[in-house]
Amino acid sequence: MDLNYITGILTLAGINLMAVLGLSLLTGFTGMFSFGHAGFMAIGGYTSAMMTVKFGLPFIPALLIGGLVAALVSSVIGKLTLNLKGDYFCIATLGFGEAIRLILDNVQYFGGARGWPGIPHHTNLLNVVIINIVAIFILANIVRSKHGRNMIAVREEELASQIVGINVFRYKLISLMISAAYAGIAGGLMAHYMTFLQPKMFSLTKSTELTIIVIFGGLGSISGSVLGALVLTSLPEILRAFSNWRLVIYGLAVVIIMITRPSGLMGGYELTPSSMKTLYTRMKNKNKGLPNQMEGGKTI
Amino acid sequence: MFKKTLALLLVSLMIVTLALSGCSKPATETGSQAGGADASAGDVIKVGWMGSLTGDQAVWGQCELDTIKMLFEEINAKGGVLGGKKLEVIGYDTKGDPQEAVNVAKRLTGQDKVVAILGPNASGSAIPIAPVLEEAKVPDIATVATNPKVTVLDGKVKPYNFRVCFIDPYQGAVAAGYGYDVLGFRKAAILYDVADDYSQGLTEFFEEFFTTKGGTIVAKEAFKFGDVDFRPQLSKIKDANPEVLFLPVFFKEAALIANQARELGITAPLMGGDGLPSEQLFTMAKDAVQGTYIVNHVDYDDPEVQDLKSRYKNKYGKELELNGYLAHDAVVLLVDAIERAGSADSVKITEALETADVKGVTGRIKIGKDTHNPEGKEAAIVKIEGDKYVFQQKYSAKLD
Amino acid sequence: MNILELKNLTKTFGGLTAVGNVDFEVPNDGISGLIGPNGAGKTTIFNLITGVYKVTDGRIIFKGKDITNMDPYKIAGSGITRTFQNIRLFKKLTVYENVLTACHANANYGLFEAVVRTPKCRKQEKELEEKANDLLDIMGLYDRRDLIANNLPYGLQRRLEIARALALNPELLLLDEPAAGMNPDETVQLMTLIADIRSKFNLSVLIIDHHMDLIMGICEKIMVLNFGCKLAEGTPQEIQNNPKVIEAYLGVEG
Amino acid sequence: MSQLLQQLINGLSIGSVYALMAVGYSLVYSIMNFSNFAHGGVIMLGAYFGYYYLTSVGLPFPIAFIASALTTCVLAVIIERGAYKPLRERKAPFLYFIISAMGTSIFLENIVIATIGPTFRTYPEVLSRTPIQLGSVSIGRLDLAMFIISAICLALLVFFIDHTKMGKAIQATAYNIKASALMGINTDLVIIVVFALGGFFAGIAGVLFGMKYTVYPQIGVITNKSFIAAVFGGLGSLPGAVIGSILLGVIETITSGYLSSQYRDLIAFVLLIAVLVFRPRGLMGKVTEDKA
Repeated sequence: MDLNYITGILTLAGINLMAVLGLSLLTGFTGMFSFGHAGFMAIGGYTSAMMTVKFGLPFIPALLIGGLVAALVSSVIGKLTLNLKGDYFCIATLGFGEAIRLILDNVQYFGGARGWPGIPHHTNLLNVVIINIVAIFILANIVRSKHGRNMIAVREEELASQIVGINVFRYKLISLMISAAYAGIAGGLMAHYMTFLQPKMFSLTKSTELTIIVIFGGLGSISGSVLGALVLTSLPEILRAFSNWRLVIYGLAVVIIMITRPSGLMGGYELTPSSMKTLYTRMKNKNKGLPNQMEGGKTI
Repeated sequence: MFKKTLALLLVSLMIVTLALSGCSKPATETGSQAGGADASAGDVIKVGWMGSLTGDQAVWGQCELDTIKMLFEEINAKGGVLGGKKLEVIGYDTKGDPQEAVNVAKRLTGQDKVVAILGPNASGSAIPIAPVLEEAKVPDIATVATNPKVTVLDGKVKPYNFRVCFIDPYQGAVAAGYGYDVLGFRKAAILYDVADDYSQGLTEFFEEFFTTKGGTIVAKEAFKFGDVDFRPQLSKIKDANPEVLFLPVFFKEAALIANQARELGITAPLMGGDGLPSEQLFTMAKDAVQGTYIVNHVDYDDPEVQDLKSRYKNKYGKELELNGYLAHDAVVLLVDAIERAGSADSVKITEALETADVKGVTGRIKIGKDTHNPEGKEAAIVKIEGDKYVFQQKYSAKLD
Repeated sequence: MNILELKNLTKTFGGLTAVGNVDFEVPNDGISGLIGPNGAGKTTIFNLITGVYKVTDGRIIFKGKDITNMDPYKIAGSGITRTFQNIRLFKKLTVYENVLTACHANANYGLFEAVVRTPKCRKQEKELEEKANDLLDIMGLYDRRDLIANNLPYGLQRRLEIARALALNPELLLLDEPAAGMNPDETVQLMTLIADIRSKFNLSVLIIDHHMDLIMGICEKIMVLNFGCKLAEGTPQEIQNNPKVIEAYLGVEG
Repeated sequence: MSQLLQQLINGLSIGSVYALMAVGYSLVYSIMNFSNFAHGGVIMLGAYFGYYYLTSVGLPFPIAFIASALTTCVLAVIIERGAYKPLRERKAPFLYFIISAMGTSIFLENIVIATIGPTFRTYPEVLSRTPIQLGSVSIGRLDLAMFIISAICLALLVFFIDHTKMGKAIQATAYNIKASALMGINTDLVIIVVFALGGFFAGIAGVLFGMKYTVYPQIGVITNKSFIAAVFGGLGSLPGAVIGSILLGVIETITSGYLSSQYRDLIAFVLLIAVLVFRPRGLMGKVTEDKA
């Protein structure tokens, strides 16, 4: 197996993971479904590319600015649409994603639909891994704080959350903004990996793919998202040989997962050394009766 | 926490690496082998191909791949290249997606170790693979990627990108020049796809050249990829009363637009670029596209292309699509470079490509050193009459 | 001194008046009851007090402050919590997580402090955990803290909902049919529990229930609703002897 | 003036295509409270079935038309049994239904690409393409036919729902599925019927779409538009779906005709958001206050 090829796939998996982590907070922990995250990736990508190409900023600050701008845009969208229920919010995000793409198609400053070549190559496996580790660290700390618990409460039961004094709207907004910032950074990483941006890259399919990864990994599990991103980004590569059939398999796999193991790969559990130890002892003392919960685990 | 996540990442990394290496074998087997199946590994020169096998342009992608397969079989049957080495093509689908294209390029150069890549047929895929090619030092010959930025960026030529087709500004200039000077059109309308790179490029250059010549664009309307109904835009265009309707789009949209334009009573002739010629255009809108002028890469009636056309039709039972001709020329260019380089080394092939000057079915291909484009290539103007693309004349335009 | 005052409270759905011109005071530190036949508008009043429904007309005064049409989470934050007739727990979380989540208002560290886990954040998290455990202990749920809430027996789910409400340190607790589905033994237990809670947490309680022995047994003040309007108000003694109540309500249901 | 009239006709014609598709989304939503994204895939297959019944099988047009609608009818029910019923039995949250629907939609689109191939198919000419001229305004024969067929189908649907026992059961189930089950309504059967109806409409929409434009695996891009129309009108409401579709068609047309064809979708989207901000349940969606 060629190292360059593997590095390439893993880098791409890492870029996807960054976006998936954000979406995991929104969908997995706060229970909101977005069809527009490719739009936030696009905002982050174009902003950070603008920072490095037109303003000569270093890579990392450019990435952060990309994430910040994506978060700001998401807060505007969120303020308008977060009060909408389920499918209505979905459709608003779907429309948003398409709208962003349409604007970028028309803006000749960024090359319009023809794309923007010549962005410097900064993204590599090392910095993607480091950024992801930081991102996971931040996410894990949020999730196990009171803020994270409030988001989970919102996912579980909105009315009850209100009644225990949780500002549902505020937590939805925070969750959306963080996830948009993550997507924005992922977009920046993408821009500086491909060295080329084209609005086509941020289609509805991309948003759908991100959501499917979150579901596949398991709602409410960070390690699930990590595994999901790694497996599902490399799976099409492994299946490349089957070219036409791989998306057929992909679609079928999604349905089968939903009907047989809807909790995804990780089923809300977190894969940590201590949870693995628990699993190990559980397997050792099979007769002792199963504990209901692994450490740090959340069940959907 | 830090340790935990690190451990987690390592575990996942291991899983993926295992999965990838475990599956690496079947992948190479599926590379479509053209002839020479019994040739031992040392005697095979692997050539990559990439392009869309899914989506709207799949017809063209499939045709390119089939043409290359056919030509390689023929070459191998005649004794191969470099005195006996067989050619083998490994083709992958890019789905027209830039990200996929980068993956495919990495796979072809890294995993499959090809000496050169043919295709892709979309500029959006050809542009982002440049860094991959440079890293692997493998040349690419694009078939119909017409965006100038495929080979030249910020005034600098990309060392490993070549192509056999002319570029958007040239195509736009030819269309504008022929329409204004030869056909005498003064008022043109444009209907283009705002979400498509090819369409935007052609629109820009057509508009530029047509207005510099003194013509007016009376209506410039857009639609978005995926649209099938163009009557709102066409109703507006009808009101502007143009003498010609320029369609820098692909054949599916062109066919739908033509049908709807005629339904609304627009009688102005249509004009388009190399996105139009396809057999599908006739099945979808034969009556509506009569009299359409097309800036093409090739004259289908040219005696020199008849042989290729019939060989393809005999083998696959289908008509050869436009991309097939360009794929053919890309193969000619590559084989010439391999022979002149005297080796299957990708760097030497690249050097040979820089000085290439061959005769293809679409005209003389003399690669310019500073542009990596075929220089001075003439366009063929064809007009649709009945179910034929009737050759009008060769036409070349000057770019300033 | 009254902790809660409803003034001329009205709620209409379309043309239908669910609650009409109701005036009622809930005394401080007391247990009050709200009774009436099905559809009399009892739960609607709870929904109005907690901000779930928007008030059509009238005012709600809590501790002397107007809380009419405030957002539910703000009302909860100001000291009113409730339970639901059809139990609304965070079903798929554990018993412990249910209560721990509700304790959130006792900590005030920000999002950024959570990200870097400042000492303040760690300390407050520890306090929250202690508080949650204490509450579970008081409510007799400690040994089931790791069960998924949805898997608890019905009666315990009601207890958990009360525990979750108490996590907010409320001054007024609204209980919507806490004894629904309970047998007489359990009802008696619940009565003592409610009384205990009242004294231990020093709060006022307002109960909706159909179990007359429960209402009459622990309430100091009762309001009777019928067709969205106040029919009567008074001590259990007065209510039991009120001829209108007997006719409209007790008389029918026995 | 004549342009405005022509644009309104264009808008109505586009809107009636959306309407036929949107009805399927709304029907399923009214009962199951989730957006059945597989509906787009079913429409696409309907178009293909119609094409093959007409060309390969050689059925006369009306029979091919009904046959493909019946085929998609069965297909929609199979999808329900395969992809949703297991979820329903487990009382999975709506998110899972949506994902399952998306998976199905990806599956359907790509199985067509893998087997039939991505090339377009063109329907044989059933109706003449020469339009009817009314002064300077032209109306396509096919558009007129589509409008009439859509209107008849929708009228039949309304009749079915208002005047048959099954229709009443559907209404009751839409109102409250749990209570309906308690009242002795076979909700499982109701769900099958709803999917069958949705499938039937998908087939009709698919064939009409294929006749008017062309058949290809990515028809789903257009069905997304009809989904937006359904949301616009209020999910779960049949009149809402129709009105939303017509409105979206007209708005799109007027926008491209008089404002900007480049930014048409953006303007349509902003309008959609505006509607949702002021009427969170769409124009005619069912209004329910969360019952505590």
